[in-house]
Amino acid sequence: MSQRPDMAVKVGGVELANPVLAASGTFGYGREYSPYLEPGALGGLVTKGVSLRPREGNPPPRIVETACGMLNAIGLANVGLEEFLKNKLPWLAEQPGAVVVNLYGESIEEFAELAKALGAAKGVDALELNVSCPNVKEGGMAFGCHPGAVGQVTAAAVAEAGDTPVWVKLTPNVTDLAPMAEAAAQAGARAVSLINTLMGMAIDARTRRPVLANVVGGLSGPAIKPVGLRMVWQVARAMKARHPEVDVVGLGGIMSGIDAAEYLIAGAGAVQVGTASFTEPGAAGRIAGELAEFCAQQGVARAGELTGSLHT
Amino acid sequence: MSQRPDMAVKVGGVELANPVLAASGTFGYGREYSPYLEPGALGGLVTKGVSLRPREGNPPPRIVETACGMLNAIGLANVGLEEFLKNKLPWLAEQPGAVVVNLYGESIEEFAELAKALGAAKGVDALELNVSCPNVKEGGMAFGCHPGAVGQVTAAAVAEAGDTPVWVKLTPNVTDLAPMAEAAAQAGARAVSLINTLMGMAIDARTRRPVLANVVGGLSGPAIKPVGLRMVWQVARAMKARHPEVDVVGLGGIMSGIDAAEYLIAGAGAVQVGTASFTEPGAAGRIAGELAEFCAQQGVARAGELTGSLHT
Amino acid sequence: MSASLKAKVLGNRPVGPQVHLMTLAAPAIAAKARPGQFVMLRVSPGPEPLLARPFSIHGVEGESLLVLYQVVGKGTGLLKEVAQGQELTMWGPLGRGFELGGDDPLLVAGGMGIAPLAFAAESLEQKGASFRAMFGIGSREAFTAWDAVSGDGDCYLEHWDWAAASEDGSLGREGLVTALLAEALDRRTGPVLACGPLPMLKAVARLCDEHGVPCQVSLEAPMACGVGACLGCAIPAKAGGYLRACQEGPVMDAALVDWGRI
Amino acid sequence: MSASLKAKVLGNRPVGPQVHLMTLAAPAIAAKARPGQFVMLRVSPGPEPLLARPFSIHGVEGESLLVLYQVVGKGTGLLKEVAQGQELTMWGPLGRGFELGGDDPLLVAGGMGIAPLAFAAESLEQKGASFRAMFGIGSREAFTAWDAVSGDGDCYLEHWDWAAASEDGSLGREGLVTALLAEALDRRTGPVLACGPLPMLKAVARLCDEHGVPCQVSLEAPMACGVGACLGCAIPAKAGGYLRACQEGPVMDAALVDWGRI
Ligand SMILES: Cc1cc2nc3c(=O)[nH]c(=O)nc-3n(C[C@H](O)[C@H](O)[C@H](O)COP(=O)(O)OP(=O)(O)OC[C@H]3O[C@@H](n4cnc5c(N)ncnc54)[C@H](O)[C@@H]3O)c2cc1C
Ligand SMILES: Cc1cc2nc3c(=O)[nH]c(=O)nc-3n(C[C@H](O)[C@H](O)[C@H](O)COP(=O)(O)OP(=O)(O)OC[C@H]3O[C@@H](n4cnc5c(N)ncnc54)[C@H](O)[C@@H]3O)c2cc1C
Ligand SMILES: Cc1cc2nc3c(=O)[nH]c(=O)nc-3n(C[C@H](O)[C@H](O)[C@H](O)COP(=O)(O)O)c2cc1C
Ligand SMILES: Cc1cc2nc3c(=O)[nH]c(=O)nc-3n(C[C@H](O)[C@H](O)[C@H](O)COP(=O)(O)O)c2cc1C
Ligand code: FES
Ligand code: FES
Repeated sequence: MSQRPDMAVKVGGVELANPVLAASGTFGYGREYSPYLEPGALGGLVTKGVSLRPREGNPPPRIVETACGMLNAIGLANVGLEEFLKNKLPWLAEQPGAVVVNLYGESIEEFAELAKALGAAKGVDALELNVSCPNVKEGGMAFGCHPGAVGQVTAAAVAEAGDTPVWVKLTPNVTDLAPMAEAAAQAGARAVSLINTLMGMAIDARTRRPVLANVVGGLSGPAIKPVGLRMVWQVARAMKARHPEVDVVGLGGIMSGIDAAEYLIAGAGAVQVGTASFTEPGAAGRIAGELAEFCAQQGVARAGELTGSLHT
Repeated sequence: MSQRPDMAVKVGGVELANPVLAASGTFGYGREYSPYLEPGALGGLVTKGVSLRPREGNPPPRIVETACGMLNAIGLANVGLEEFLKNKLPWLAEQPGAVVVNLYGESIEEFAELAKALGAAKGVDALELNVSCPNVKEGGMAFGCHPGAVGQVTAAAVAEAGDTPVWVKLTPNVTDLAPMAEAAAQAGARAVSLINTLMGMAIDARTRRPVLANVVGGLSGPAIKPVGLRMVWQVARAMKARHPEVDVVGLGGIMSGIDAAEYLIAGAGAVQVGTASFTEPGAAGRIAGELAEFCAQQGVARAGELTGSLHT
Repeated sequence: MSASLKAKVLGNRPVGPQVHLMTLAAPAIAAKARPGQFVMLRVSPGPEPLLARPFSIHGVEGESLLVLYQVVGKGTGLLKEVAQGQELTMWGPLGRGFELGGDDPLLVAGGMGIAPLAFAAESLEQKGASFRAMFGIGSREAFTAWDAVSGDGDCYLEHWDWAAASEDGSLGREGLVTALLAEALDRRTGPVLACGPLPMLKAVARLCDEHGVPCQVSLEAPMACGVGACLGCAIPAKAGGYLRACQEGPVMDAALVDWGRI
Repeated sequence: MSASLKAKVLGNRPVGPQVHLMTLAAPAIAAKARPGQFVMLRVSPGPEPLLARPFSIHGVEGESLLVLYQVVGKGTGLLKEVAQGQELTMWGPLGRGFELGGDDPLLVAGGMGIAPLAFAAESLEQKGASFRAMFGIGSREAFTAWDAVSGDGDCYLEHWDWAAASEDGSLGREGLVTALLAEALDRRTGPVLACGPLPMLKAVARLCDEHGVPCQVSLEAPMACGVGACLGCAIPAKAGGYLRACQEGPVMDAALVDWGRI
């Protein structure tokens, strides 16, 4: 067999021991999954989205299973900035692996305030701006669907985040992602993460009611992998041409090391594992291992070689 | 048990014996499936998209399976208008069930020319304009992603189609479907059909090549049902408010009578069954039967009662 | 500490027309399991159905775990087809179990609510603690594996020394278990531990509240992760906001729950 | 006329480490099946995997159909686990089979290409037609169900009276079946009927072309519908454009195929 591949990558301004992160909203604040993963198994994790004030989230039901996928309408429930800094971050900061804090504001000012507080906090390796959450009417959708808004939010966060790199998480519910990525890049984002969930809906035919209290929710899981791969490929090509300094972080339906490799080949510098963790709490660690095995089998010396290596 | 429900509906200007049609591109020109369905089992069918001249389509591979779905990049291969009128339509015209001809032009003029010829042809009950095919670069995508283009194409077809009702098939690969539906409605469409396929991609990690020769393809099947339901619900609400005379024809991942009922409840007047026919050639007929059974069990006297009956 | 493992199915047999008993080899989980806790169990190795299903721990036998389940849909429909020797992904034990410390507790089970409460009763017995227990079911037949035995069948619950109520009178008193509970409460009792369908739990919580008796209920909610991360399993809290069924529950003090919003 | 039905699995046994033989009850299909035709078979009742898999008809025994398949991926991996008595959705017979009318045809099978050609040979035998047949495999072991027998195992193909070539020399001549074919062509032969991996078919088509011998090949392509509707199974045509493997094929005149674009 070939030598152990070098899995370390540098993506979006962050050194990662391997290209596999856990995705926002599917891994809590990390500690929930600590019984199930070896320390250091992951390149890092992205926290549940943090907002300025605590949020209760939507009434239940909040989740429903669909064909090879699930819908969620959590409503961005989270403990809020203060509690996060006090009780969640300290534990995270002590763990191996990068800590990327996903954050969410209802206005540009809120994004800026969050970026300032979190950028200054010890143990935060990068910020990921959620401009794409489809569940909350007053902001998410609007920001992520207009290049102008993406640019403004990004610029405001970058200005306040100090040295902490800013990533922007894009929504797939748009006609063309490239202008959003371009706006983020121009405003100083170090990486764009995609995709967030596709907006969907489930109906109970017998009661003639929506299954989710919120009516619509975000579709995730293996069902959406083809859409995620296509968007990563398109955005990565655009970034390579115009902003080679901006990385793409790919996600959507990754269930195996081969899935992760596909995203890297499509152009991602790193990947995130979301819904897979619900099918097996150690999934993200297993996937990181499978990716290393894939590299070894294929004679890939450095994981980074895979990035953007698609022959078309 | 309750009485046999009345399954007949009038949708988009067409009387249908029941609300279940076979979807374009998945049912050929009808005859391919005649060994597998009872005559009259379906409300009707939508033909493979017809263009002015015959089209060879894309090089293979053209299809690939994905989680609970498939990608296709057929490239709108079809026999062309002349051959369709001469050798496909006559057989179709003799069958029970409505004949909706899906058509596709590379310019507004081509759409108009096709609408004129097909609108005048005996046995054509409605036209369905494919402004949404994601596979062909020179037209499809562009039309369906801009309300102005949707309006122009629709107006041109309506002007030439005579009394034959015009339906417009919308692409889901847009930020907001409502303006597209609005444009079609204002231009005289009698129905909007949604959704067409989501643009996606599959990669072979070992060869580092796209699986489809066309690189990207359209995602269909149960994986996309949540997206289709959400869009039908959104568009149906918009149409009800502003154009109650325009019907919605719902499709995307329908595999069972319950799935069909969900689309009706979300606001569709009729549904189309696509990929399901690949899992069982008699699927569309089975689904029509299951829908009738569902109505009977639920005490629904007329299938039309289901349309838009979602309680939110 | 919870564990995730591939558990070998040691047995999977009907104990009623729609109720099955599965035995799984899961030493790391069995060693930690406490009554009222649950496991997440995937019914298929592939992506469909995608999510694991939550099941109460019905009992522990050495290194194996018992799951008593009712076939209600796609997942449980597949589960009952699982053959001995197959391996299923499972993680646990999860959540907050019953507090068994109270004086002379009263266990109240409705239908499949028997699953966790049987485990609770066994624990109390092992501790030598005094307690009372009652269950209610629709009909005796629900727990009678007619096809697995000859003759008129054994009821899975019959040899238990629990007060019983059944809606059709085929087992114990005719009527609902809440009628038995109301009588017990009138005579005074220890804390109530309840699991069963939501309407029953609502009634139990109200009765206990009226009698000033502490009450723990085991609640259900759709779950994705089971470990407190996804926030999918929200239960409306009396104090406002939500509690996670998988973390602050599934067993909760009935007084913490906003029964009006549930 | 083709039929769609739920076919009961009557048998499903290994005839080699990765090769299995399935027998399915399918009277309506068996009655019409001709050599070279295929069926579409769904390996699961649920939506995953979604598409049916195409398999050549390996033979007909009364009202049942034989399918000889190799485990190569997800679908065939599930297929080999299917238990006797289960029902699978299947439709067929589909496509254009071999034209068996030629004088003294020569059957050339490579690997799993044996599946349709065995059926063709049987038909020719039944008709009392003279023909010759040859097959090539990697190694004898591929068709030896080591686990199903004791001792050194029986080769599924050994009792057939066909000329054989194997890459490791474990059965018949050492080498490729195309070497056998080349010799036969040098000595003159009837039309060639071939099925096997693409590189083999290319070589066969070229050899036949060089010798001016008519050649029918059975080709594979990813398929969704199997009935000519989806246009997924495109085979590049010499005349330009594409042929549908499921309709104009799977058996095609080798001269119609654009081997350069395939
Ligand atoms: C903590 C807890 C313990 C449980 N213990 C038991 C037990 O011991 N025995 C038993 O028979 N059942 C138990 N249940 C209920 C059991 O989880 C459901 O019956 C089962 O998930 C239904 O799955 P299905 O695929 O057959 O049904 P489907 O309706 O097809 O399931 C579809 C989806 O809905 C979810 N779902 C459906 N019903 C429920 C429900 N009642 N609660 C939570 N999620 C649901 C499933 O997880 C799945 O994601 C418990 C539930 C919880 C939350
Ligand atoms: C007309 C025809 C007859 C065939 N007859 C036989 C036979 O008798 N015995 C046998 O072992 N195999 C036969 N095959 C090949 C067989 O269909 C594939 O091996 C099988 O579909 C692989 O499925 P999988 O899920 O195990 O593999 P996967 O690679 O997981 O399949 C994924 C997808 O690719 C498609 N696919 C993969 N390989 C092929 C292939 N070679 N040809 C067509 N589609 C493919 C599958 O249909 C599926 O949609 C035939 C193929 C065709 C077209
Ligand atoms: C329950 C749940 C909660 C989520 N919460 C967030 C969130 O707070 N912020 C965010 O940016 N994305 C959130 N997401 C989206 C995921 O991070 C991810 O983008 C998406 O699920 C697609 O990846 P997957 O298919 O691997 O799950 C959430 C997803 C799920 C399923
Ligand atoms: C192989 C294939 C070919 C298709 N060709 C067409 C087409 O020619 N015109 C069109 O409007 N839609 C076409 N479609 C889209 C379907 O009509 C339908 O909108 C889509 O597949 C979603 O429905 P489903 O999930 O039920 O398949 C095609 C779909 C498939 C799978
Ligand atoms: S099930 Fe995920 S938080 Fe409770
Ligand atoms: S498989 Fe559909 S046309 Fe051949």
